[in-house]
Amino acid sequence: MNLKELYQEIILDHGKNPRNLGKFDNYNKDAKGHNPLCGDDVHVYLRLNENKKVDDITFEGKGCAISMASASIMTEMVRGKEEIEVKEIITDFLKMIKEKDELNNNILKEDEKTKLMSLSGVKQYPMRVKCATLSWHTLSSALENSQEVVKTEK
Amino acid sequence: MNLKELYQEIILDHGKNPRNLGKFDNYNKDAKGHNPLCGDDVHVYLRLNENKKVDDITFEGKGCAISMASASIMTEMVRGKEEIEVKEIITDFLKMIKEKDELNNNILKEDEKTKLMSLSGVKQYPMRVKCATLSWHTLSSALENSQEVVKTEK
Amino acid sequence: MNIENIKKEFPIFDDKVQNNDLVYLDSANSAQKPKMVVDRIYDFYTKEFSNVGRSVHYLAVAATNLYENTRTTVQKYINAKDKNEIVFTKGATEAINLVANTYGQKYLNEGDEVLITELEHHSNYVPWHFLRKAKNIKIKFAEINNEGEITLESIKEKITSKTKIISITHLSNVTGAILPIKEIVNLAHSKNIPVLVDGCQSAPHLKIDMQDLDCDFYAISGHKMYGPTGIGVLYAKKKWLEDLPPYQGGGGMIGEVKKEGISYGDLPNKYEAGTMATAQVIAFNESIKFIQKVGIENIEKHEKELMNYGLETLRKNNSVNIIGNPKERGGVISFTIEGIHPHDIATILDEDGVAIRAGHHCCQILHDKLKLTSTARASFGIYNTKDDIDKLNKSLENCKKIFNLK
Amino acid sequence: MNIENIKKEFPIFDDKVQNNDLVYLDSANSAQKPKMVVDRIYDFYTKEFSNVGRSVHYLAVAATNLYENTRTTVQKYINAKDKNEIVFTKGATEAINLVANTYGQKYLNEGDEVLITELEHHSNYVPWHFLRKAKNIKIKFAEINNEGEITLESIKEKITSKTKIISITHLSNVTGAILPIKEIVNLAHSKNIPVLVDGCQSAPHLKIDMQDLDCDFYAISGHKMYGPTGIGVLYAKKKWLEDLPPYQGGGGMIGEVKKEGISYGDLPNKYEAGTMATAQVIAFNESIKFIQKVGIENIEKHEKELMNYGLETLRKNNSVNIIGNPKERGGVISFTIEGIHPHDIATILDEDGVAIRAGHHCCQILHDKLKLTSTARASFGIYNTKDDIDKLNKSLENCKKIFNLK
Ligand SMILES: Cc1ncc(COP(=O)(O)O)c(C=O)c1O
Ligand SMILES: Cc1ncc(COP(=O)(O)O)c(C=O)c1O
Repeated sequence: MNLKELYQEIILDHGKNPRNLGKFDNYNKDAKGHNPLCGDDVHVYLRLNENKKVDDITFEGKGCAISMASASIMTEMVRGKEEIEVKEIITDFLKMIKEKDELNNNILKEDEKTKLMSLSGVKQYPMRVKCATLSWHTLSSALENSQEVVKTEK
Repeated sequence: MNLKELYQEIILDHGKNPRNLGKFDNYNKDAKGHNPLCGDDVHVYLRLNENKKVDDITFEGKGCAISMASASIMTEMVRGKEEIEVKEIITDFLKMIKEKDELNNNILKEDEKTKLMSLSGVKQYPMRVKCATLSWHTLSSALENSQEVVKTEK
Repeated sequence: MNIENIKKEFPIFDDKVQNNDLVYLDSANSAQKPKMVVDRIYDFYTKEFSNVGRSVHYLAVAATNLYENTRTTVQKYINAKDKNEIVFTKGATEAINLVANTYGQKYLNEGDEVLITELEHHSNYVPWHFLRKAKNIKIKFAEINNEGEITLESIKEKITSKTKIISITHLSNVTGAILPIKEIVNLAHSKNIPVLVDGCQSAPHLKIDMQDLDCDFYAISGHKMYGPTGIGVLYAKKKWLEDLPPYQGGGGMIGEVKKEGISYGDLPNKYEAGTMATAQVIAFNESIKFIQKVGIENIEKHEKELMNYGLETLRKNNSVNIIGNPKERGGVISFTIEGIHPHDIATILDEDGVAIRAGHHCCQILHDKLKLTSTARASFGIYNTKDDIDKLNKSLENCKKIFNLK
Repeated sequence: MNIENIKKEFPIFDDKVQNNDLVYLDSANSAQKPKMVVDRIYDFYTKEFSNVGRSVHYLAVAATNLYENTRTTVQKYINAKDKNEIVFTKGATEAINLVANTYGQKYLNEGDEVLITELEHHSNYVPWHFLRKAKNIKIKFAEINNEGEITLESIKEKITSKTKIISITHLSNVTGAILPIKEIVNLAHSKNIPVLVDGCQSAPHLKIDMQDLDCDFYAISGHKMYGPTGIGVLYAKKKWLEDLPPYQGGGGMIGEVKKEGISYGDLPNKYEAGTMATAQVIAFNESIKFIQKVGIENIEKHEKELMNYGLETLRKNNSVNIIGNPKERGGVISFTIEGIHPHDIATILDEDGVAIRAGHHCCQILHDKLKLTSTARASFGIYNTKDDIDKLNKSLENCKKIFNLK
């Protein structure tokens, strides 16, 4: 998929109309992320219930279509999953974005994987990889209860 | 004159057997010079009499053949000259070393000029120019009664 | 002046980049290199290489002469009084760090103020921030007006009896505003305040004259002047270079070295510690010769035309919001498009071979002031043509289409 | 290994220098460049040039990848744990200044001691001297023995409870002595003292392994490793890079920038302020590849042979007095001839095309100790042959003839 197709499809949809945007009341985990390159910010809120399942997840933030879309798709993917599954999805997503084109993951359904894989096109644009991964790193940090602001890695 | 000829002739003579080496008692002007590049030192002593004539001049120092020869020849050239003449000789010498091959000067005799011009060969070796000029700058500073150690200019 | 011929001197434009002709509109970031500069590097390394200043053999002497030759070329080009007022650094950032560090060490004390502007590049803010932390000084920001300019007035307002140095850009890398340096220097000197000018964006595009500007320090970046990376220039008035302590310590900058103490070398060696960027300095001579060959007046004129055409073109494109409207302006146009993030613009333009920059351009203070996190920026060099601007505009239309804007 | 073939990769030897074949024995000063390094610079500037890290367009992304690629190559080559432990500087001198400045700021206080050796290059003394002046610390010198070596003992003797850092050369650029770094680091760490190693002379000639040496900091100079000028490497353990303050401030090294304060970027960006020496870093990758192609073990072996042949040859020449006689020795031979000043030697040798260096080699402390103002030095690189040494010796005979020595 070339980048224009990427923009035209899922990213534009989610980028312009992000799902799960905002903050909800009874979250019990959250973390902030910042991309110094483009100044984008993201704040992820979630609620893990007693069974370590993600009851709800939302995000606040502003940024480019790629980062908005990535955050938006992320919230869709992990809602309802168990913490351990979420961590696996994060790992697999980051691996896909940085190393391979394929998403190897047994938790997500085929159509979910397809949706996520639409983001793999940014691999050609290492500068933009940070945009795609910021919210995921931030989610990871929220699960760790980290107080530090996540900065996208080099 | 190529450099080997230069070395073989006057420089070797003066370099190995410098004239006017040492310090004399009743000097009334002196200055020190230092070449940071090669660590060479020179100390020039002279006596200006009431008529502003150089009664006597000697130097102490250690250094390469070029710097020793240059100091040695210098003392020969300026002994007995008036201060104003010495300054002119210094200027003309420096001009010769840095800019031209000719020594334009009305004070020195032809054979003296020839001797001095033997040093002009170092112009091809800008690093060595400092060796040839150190004692002359130091003499100049002695005449100015400067307390500062002369360092060879860049 | 025939731009097509000048452009031919830049080999980068010979080949396609990703199947497109390269439309390079990122010269404020770094300029492309003419062949004569690259050839000089090649020849130096393959035929003449030696370290400078330390050995007495033929190659070393030749290299030293070439190296010093660039110093003289720079001196004449910027009309400095003395060649020893030219110090080579690795870049403009280092040049500013050098001044902040050495001037700060000697002259700044708790409560003193450094005056910069809201337009400054991080490279002309962070070095002063270090002093703020180390010495508890204050940093004051002269404020931009609605056009994105810094006026003499805005500087005057912020000067107090505590102001110990003014450090300002000559030409903003975001709004393109050209500051009234001469007037600011005049005012500052009347109050005995020295002035450092960040000349990164001006030196490649405007005629600059140290004796006319009369500033105390001027920082230049070689890679923005069609020169190699890894080379910059600090111009400083001799009295400062004599007065201030050295910056880095090492080989070449010393006088005498003893176990108990060290004396420093003469100017400019005192500020050139260690093996310098010999090849880069030597090739930088060609960059200036290139500029001189084209003529800085011609460069100014050409880039002004381009900028005016660019402003005109983009203003017609009513989605485009141009940042700043300074009366005196260099060839930099920053802009936003409502509804498309600048990074998305840059990525999509890139697919058409149009290289621009998106981000805060190392000017977060300015972006905060403008309530933006980032902008897109097109900037011009001598090789750009009106055609490049048409292609930029066409590609922006493309962006809008993708994002369903009309 | 065929040296003649390797030598052919260095274009400098293709042409005569002043009608002589070049006998280049000044590699400890700066090494000549193989074609693949020079070509890489050429290609980068003519086909791929862009600034790194700041723009999102194709050329910028490609340049950034190439730049980071060198970091990985260096990391692997010196066996560092993490690629972010590799910081690019303009040279080894800057690398040492960086550590002295930042470590000094944070950890050195009045009365503290920095331990260096009598073998140190000015670049590993002057930066500490700055701290002596600014903070009133003490600098101690571990003393050489009669062979011109620094032993573990001589270090141990000078360590006190006030010793806060040890900063030592790996390989002396005058006596050629190789220091027992691993043992020194071991000893130092047992007393909680970090160790900086000046690797300028070792990195081009010996296998170096950060995890084996376990030192805290290691400084490398690119131009001595067959690389471009204007590029160096600071290796530092991650914990230090995280712990110490930044060195220079500017674009690229920041996190968030506000009027009130600034946060710094992640490693290694925190230490890479301003536009870096992009082309030089990218070409430096080829230098390491070149060394890897030849094989550092082969380089070591070849240079050892040369050095032994050189020592043997010069020892037979009974006017020549060789400085130092270390058991572990790199390819550096410094010497004097009674009755001929080293500068005269170098000048006369140069007429025969033999390039050596004369002077104090930026080691005045050592020369003071040896009661010399200067020495002549021949130093070897991969391209040197026994023939070069024969030519050196022949030219020395010539010198003696001119000076009427027998
Ligand atoms: C032992 C040693 N240390 C430090 C340096 C300084 O390295 P550079 O001049 O490349 O910064 C050198 C070379 O000049 C050296 O030989
Ligand atoms: C206005 C301005 N100042 C300073 C700098 C820093 O220059 P360099 O990165 O070449 O050190 C730049 C460019 O990045 C600039 O545009």
